[in-house]
Amino acid sequence: MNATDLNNETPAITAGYDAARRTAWVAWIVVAVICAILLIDYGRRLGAKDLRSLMKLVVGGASTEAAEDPLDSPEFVALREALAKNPSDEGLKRQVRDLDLKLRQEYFQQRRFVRLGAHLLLLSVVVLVVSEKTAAMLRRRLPNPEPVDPSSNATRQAVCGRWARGAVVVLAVVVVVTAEIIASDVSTDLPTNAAELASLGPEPGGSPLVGPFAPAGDVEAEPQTETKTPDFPTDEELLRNWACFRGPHGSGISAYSNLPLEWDGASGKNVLWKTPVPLPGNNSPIVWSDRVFLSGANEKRREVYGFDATTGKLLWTTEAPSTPQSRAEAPQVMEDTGFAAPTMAVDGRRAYAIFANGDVVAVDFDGNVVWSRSLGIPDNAYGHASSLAMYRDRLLIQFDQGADDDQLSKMIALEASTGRPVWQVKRPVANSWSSPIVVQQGDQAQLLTASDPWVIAYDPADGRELWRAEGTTGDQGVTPVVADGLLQVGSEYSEWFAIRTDGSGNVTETHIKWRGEDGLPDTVSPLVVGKLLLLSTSFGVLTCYDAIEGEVLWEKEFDMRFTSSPTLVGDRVFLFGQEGKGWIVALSREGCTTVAETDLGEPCVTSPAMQDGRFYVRGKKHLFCIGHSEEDNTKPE
Amino acid sequence: MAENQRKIDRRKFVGDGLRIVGAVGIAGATGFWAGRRAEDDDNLWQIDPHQCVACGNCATHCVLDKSAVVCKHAYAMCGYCNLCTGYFEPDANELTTGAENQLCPTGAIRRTFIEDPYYEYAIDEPLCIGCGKCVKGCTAFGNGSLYLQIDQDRCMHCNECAIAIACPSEAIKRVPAGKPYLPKDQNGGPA
Amino acid sequence: MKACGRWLFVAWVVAMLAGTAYGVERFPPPEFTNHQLPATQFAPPRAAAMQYVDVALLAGALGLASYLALVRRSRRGLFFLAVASLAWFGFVRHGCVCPIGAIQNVTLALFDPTYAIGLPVIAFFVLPLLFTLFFGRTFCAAVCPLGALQEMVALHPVSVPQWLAHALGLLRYVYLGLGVALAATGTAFVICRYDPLVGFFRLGGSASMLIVGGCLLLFGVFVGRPYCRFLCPYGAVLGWLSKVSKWHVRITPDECIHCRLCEDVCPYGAIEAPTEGLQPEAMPSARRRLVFFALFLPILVAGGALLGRELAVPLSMLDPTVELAERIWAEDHGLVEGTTDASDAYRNTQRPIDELIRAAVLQRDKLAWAGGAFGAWVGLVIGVKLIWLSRSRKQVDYAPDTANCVSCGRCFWYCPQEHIRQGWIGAEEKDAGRTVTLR
Amino acid sequence: MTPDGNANRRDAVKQPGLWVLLLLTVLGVVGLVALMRTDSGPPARNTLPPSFDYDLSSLAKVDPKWIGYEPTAWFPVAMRVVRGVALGPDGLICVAGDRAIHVLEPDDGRLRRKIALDEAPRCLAADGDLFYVGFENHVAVVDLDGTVSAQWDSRGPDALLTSIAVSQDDVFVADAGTKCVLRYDKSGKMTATLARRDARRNVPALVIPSPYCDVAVGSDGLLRVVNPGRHRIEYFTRRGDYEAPLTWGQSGLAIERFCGCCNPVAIALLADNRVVTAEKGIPRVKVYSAEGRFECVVASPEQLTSTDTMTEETRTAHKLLAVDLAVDRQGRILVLDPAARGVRVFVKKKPHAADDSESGEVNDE
Repeated sequence: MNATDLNNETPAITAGYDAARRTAWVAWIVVAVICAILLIDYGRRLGAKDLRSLMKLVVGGASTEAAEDPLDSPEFVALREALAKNPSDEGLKRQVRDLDLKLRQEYFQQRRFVRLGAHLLLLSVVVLVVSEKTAAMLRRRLPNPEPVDPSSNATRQAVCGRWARGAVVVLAVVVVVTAEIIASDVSTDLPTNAAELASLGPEPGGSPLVGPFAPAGDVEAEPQTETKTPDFPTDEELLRNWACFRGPHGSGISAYSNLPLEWDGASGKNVLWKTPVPLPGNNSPIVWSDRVFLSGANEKRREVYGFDATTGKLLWTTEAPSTPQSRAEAPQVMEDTGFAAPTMAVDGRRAYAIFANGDVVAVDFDGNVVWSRSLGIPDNAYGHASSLAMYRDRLLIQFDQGADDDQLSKMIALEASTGRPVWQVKRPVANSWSSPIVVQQGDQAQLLTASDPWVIAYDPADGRELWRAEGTTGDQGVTPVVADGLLQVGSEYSEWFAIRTDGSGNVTETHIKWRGEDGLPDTVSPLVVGKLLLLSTSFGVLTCYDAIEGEVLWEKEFDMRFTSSPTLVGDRVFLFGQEGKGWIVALSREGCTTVAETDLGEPCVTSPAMQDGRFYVRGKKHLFCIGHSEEDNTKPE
Repeated sequence: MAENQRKIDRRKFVGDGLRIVGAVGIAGATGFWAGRRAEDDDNLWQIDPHQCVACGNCATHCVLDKSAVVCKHAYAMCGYCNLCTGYFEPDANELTTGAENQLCPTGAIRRTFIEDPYYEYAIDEPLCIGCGKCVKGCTAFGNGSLYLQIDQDRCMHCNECAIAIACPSEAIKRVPAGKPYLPKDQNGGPA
Repeated sequence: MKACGRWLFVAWVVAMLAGTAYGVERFPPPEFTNHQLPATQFAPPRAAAMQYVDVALLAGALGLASYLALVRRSRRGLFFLAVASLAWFGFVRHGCVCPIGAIQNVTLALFDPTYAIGLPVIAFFVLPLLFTLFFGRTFCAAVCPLGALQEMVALHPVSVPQWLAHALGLLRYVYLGLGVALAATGTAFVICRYDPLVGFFRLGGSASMLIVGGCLLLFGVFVGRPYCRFLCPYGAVLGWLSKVSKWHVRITPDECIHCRLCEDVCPYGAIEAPTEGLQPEAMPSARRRLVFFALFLPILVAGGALLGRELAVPLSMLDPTVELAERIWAEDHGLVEGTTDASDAYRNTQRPIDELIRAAVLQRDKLAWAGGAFGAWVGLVIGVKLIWLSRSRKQVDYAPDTANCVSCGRCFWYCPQEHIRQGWIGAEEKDAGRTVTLR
Repeated sequence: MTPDGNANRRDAVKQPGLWVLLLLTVLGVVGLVALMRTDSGPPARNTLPPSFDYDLSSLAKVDPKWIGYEPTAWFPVAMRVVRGVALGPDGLICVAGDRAIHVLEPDDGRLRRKIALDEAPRCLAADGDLFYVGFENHVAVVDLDGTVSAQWDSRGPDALLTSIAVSQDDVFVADAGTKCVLRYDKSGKMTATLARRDARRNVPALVIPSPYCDVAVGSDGLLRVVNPGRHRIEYFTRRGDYEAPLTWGQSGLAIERFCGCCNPVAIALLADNRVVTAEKGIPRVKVYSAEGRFECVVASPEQLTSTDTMTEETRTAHKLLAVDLAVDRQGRILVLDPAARGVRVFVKKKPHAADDSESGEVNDE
């Protein structure tokens, strides 16, 4: 038997085969031609004039995107320019219109052309495949492979295996080399890892430290080792000093009552010393034993000052170290706020300051920088003004910014000795200028914050939210106080709230004891004197409420603007007007009586810091120490 | 023979085991994915007009020869201006429909007179190539009533949108199939 | 800050664009005397139900392909089914979503809980896996449009040396690892971005894409299914499942007559010849080799992981966030002139730049892990392949290599035993020259 | 097996010939090159040819020779949204926004007092010690202490009050919503509707595509109304007669014209009835003579987006909502910048800096 016979190669089949073969050839040519035309057309769209420039374009890395603005044609641009020079030439206009039409038509024609080309290409490929397959079918010769001995297969396999292993190794080498080339070829300017980023400036502005990708350990509450001796001041120490804005618990109540009730800046009466402060700042002094601390800043410099409490000598001036944020432009602040509005905090070991650009610095009592950190420039309409608070060995920063839905505001707790974040929580609030306070509610310490629109209490140990209440909408500049288990808080555009601090969850409906609408302050913080709540607007109106029941008792107007918050010394309230004039008043349910009028002789927008027998207050230019001088006859026995 | 049989049995057993493991694994993964998936089955690509900066990449980067992105007109936002900054060249010769005055490279905006002094502008979508020139002009000077959207009828729904890769402002997003368009006047700016 | 000055003004222009969009207030349109305010027209999207039609068609096609391959054993049927699949899944549905690309969707869905994945996508990914687990790679045979297109153009196949095929076959695993690593980190869908054939299905695309695809198809005229064999990441997965498939295409259910026709005709080199296995004298060295490679494997994995971590930077350049952060950082540090649309657009969002930088660095951090995993995977694949190549195999008859066989049906179409079985020729004819007419 | 039979037979899968290998190599190389040229990532580098580019920044250039004023001060205002600026008693600068009026010292911009309002104001005018505050659809009269002495009737949901001007006896309120100007007497009684289309009285319609429409009263008692859609300043008597010959303003990109949609957005009058105009789109402030002859530029776009007063963020986020203007007694021009949230103060340059008499010669015709 013969294969030819078997294959039944009749003339018809041969003819069919030849036809299919020829069709296939033609189809190959057609495919090639269409491809060439499309390529040339593509080159033309890229602007290639001839084959050479096309090759240049293809090889030279021209853009792969060929869609072009039809009106970018140089001819058209020239015509347009001519028309611009000669705006009323109707002939030119007609030319522009004609060319424009032509270009637009060409543009769409081009697209249709490519589309048509693609379809034709598809068609010819189909023809090609069909004819090739037909040809193959008609002239299918059965192969006649030699039989192979399985044992030789084994040898073949072994050889193949050797070669294959070699090839795999070669491939592996190629992969490694390629990877190495790519890895060394692509460089980066960015910090290459999170650790390096952290070293650049810890936790840059507004970036969420909390989140799925935060480096572990940086956010989580650090496990407190048992062996670590607590390194923080005792309650008694705190009471003796004035460690933060408005003193112990942020209440504005002095532990001492032996303070002078008369002074005069002009005559120097009872002014023990006054020392100029180099840079401006609207922060209030803080005191720890024989040191008074202040900070000051302008757009460029940020400084912390340490004064000798006895002599008033400026012992040292420390400039806050430069951070990426401080090297950037200064934030936009209101003049009333300034670049150093937040009051510092001190724990007897170090003093801490924060500035309007979010830089935090810790200095020891000799003015050496212990650590510094940048929290990023806050998005704050008037400039950051929230003062620092402390809880044990934690520095607490209310870092509110943006609008309430911006997710930018946060509460940050830093380890006082190192500045490392201990915890941080996001706050659903807008920017605010109120300061956090820490009070004790039973066994639970509470960190209380007021902002727009939430008042939120946290556990200062771990940032856990304890409760929250809604309502303090609008700019929140007032720092709350707590007395008799009631948080007194409010803002100019909302209401006054007395909120019981023993709640949990959202206590808006359940724990607001009373609300008030009169005498709402905008910047001055409240003072609770016994059962009386004293509010003061910046326009000089004092309003007294019953702190427990919320009943308005009386109002009194002073001819002075108030920015400084009132302070209670014994049973006397110290008030400082913006221009330095001061009043010492005694309160009762019926009204208030002025005990003494004083004058610092210098504008004053800050609150005083009280100590044993003397107090410190910052004027526009100077730091004053007021105490009983030799000739003072008001000195208590 | 018996040994061979055992071998075959063992092989069968291992094979079955692997298959069961495979099938269970696939089923488990399917369950996981099905449980994870969002409420909307299907996602489409769409432009958030409030993020769009009308850079022109939509015209050049779509996988389609004529981009699936087209200009839409929020009529309710339009000022019906005589001097439409989306229609006219910045320093138009005169405020007429003459080609020398038009900004659109393909002449895809129709301007019709309504009544003094109002003109209505409409997009001739078959001509629009999504270049966004008019959008840029309208947003910079006018009310921003012209904006770009992906024509869902023409979009290929690629797994990875080529324009999204090229978009400078990350304006191209996956939207649920139930809300294929992000119209400007309905989703628009503050009321 | 010098760089800032330059981008300032450009940024202002971009700001105008995005900014006024929010600045525009809703304002009553003019009160026309007699003109109706038109409504903006939006073309409805193609019905979502079509997706489910596709899933049903996929399942149907898979079933039919398995039936044709395993029961009917019809090469012709498979061929026409492939044509139909190519027409529908390829040219009508433009090849999207395909199971190959779905690898990335499901990977991203595993790692990113916010990523919504549609049921059709899951089905597209899972159905071929299930069918392969039971019936071998019938999906590749006649359902996958990419496979079908390459099947069509495999007109003049030449043989690829086995050793080369072994080595090149590893590329699939590399590609799979890369695709998964980049998808898991949400960086990019590279498998889709570099899909060589999708441009043909859409009858358009970027020039480079079409050139790559054209080269691949021309290549495929001579080398059968180059994408499937050497690049397809899904094929790598299917190959492993196919290895344990319950039923798989067989060359002949009857006795193999060792005519070698099947081996000769398979364009994909997927027929394994009978072999007696290792000769006793070669045993010790083979065993030593095996032990060596087994011990070498952990080193390969570790080395790969180390090397892979270095790829974090180049890989991250595929991520828009990193690219943008890199650009903005360079602008802010005066390393580059001017700005781009993207950097202007970002600056205009008022989001802090540090946030972007941090996001980019964290993304890069993730990519370092992903790159490490990718490197380890490549090392593992190479090591396992070396071990695999060192094992001895004993086989009596010609049989398809279940991992690489795509069930195209050519082998049994040629098999004389099959012809007898089908009754096309008599039993006596096969000895007369083992020649038959193929129908 | 016959030899010719063998000759007819060949392998189905051939060994590759040399030319096939060559072709495959070429294909491989071309394919690889093309693959590498595929866009690998976002084209953030802007390497594309500038197809479809529409360059707006070049339109905003102002020739320095036209600039006749210089910025002297910057008073930031602590508000989230600022809406209007007006000159109060004693030259105080009053800014309305958020839900308050901030009263600033004229010299250093210090906040003297805040007047809290119940709603968000949209425009502001001062008359002696009284403020006329325009809300979305009504006007309230407020004194310096924040006491609301009168609350005028609401103009309904369609209204959108955008500007208030006060003359001896009348208060004119521009309502962009209903596209007219309302005249009130000082007690809050509405006495007339002006500038509404009236063919009989030859009054053209106000064209207000977006919510900007400003009014001002000159010392001649004539009312200036901006017709922003037509880029014109139209003049009316207090009785509502349209003074067509006085009307001026032209559309165009040129410096002496008003460009874009809805410009000018705000006007203010200098002491001699010369007109200060503010534009959005290309933000600029210019001065025209009383007859509408272009005189000089007060603030160029670059100055209005200048760096010295703004933080980086606001600078790039300049939303260009449109500025409001006021002129104080010393002829200083107060420009309210809504993006930077503050008042920019511009004073006339010394004559040697720019020869105003010459630059004033430019006419828009």
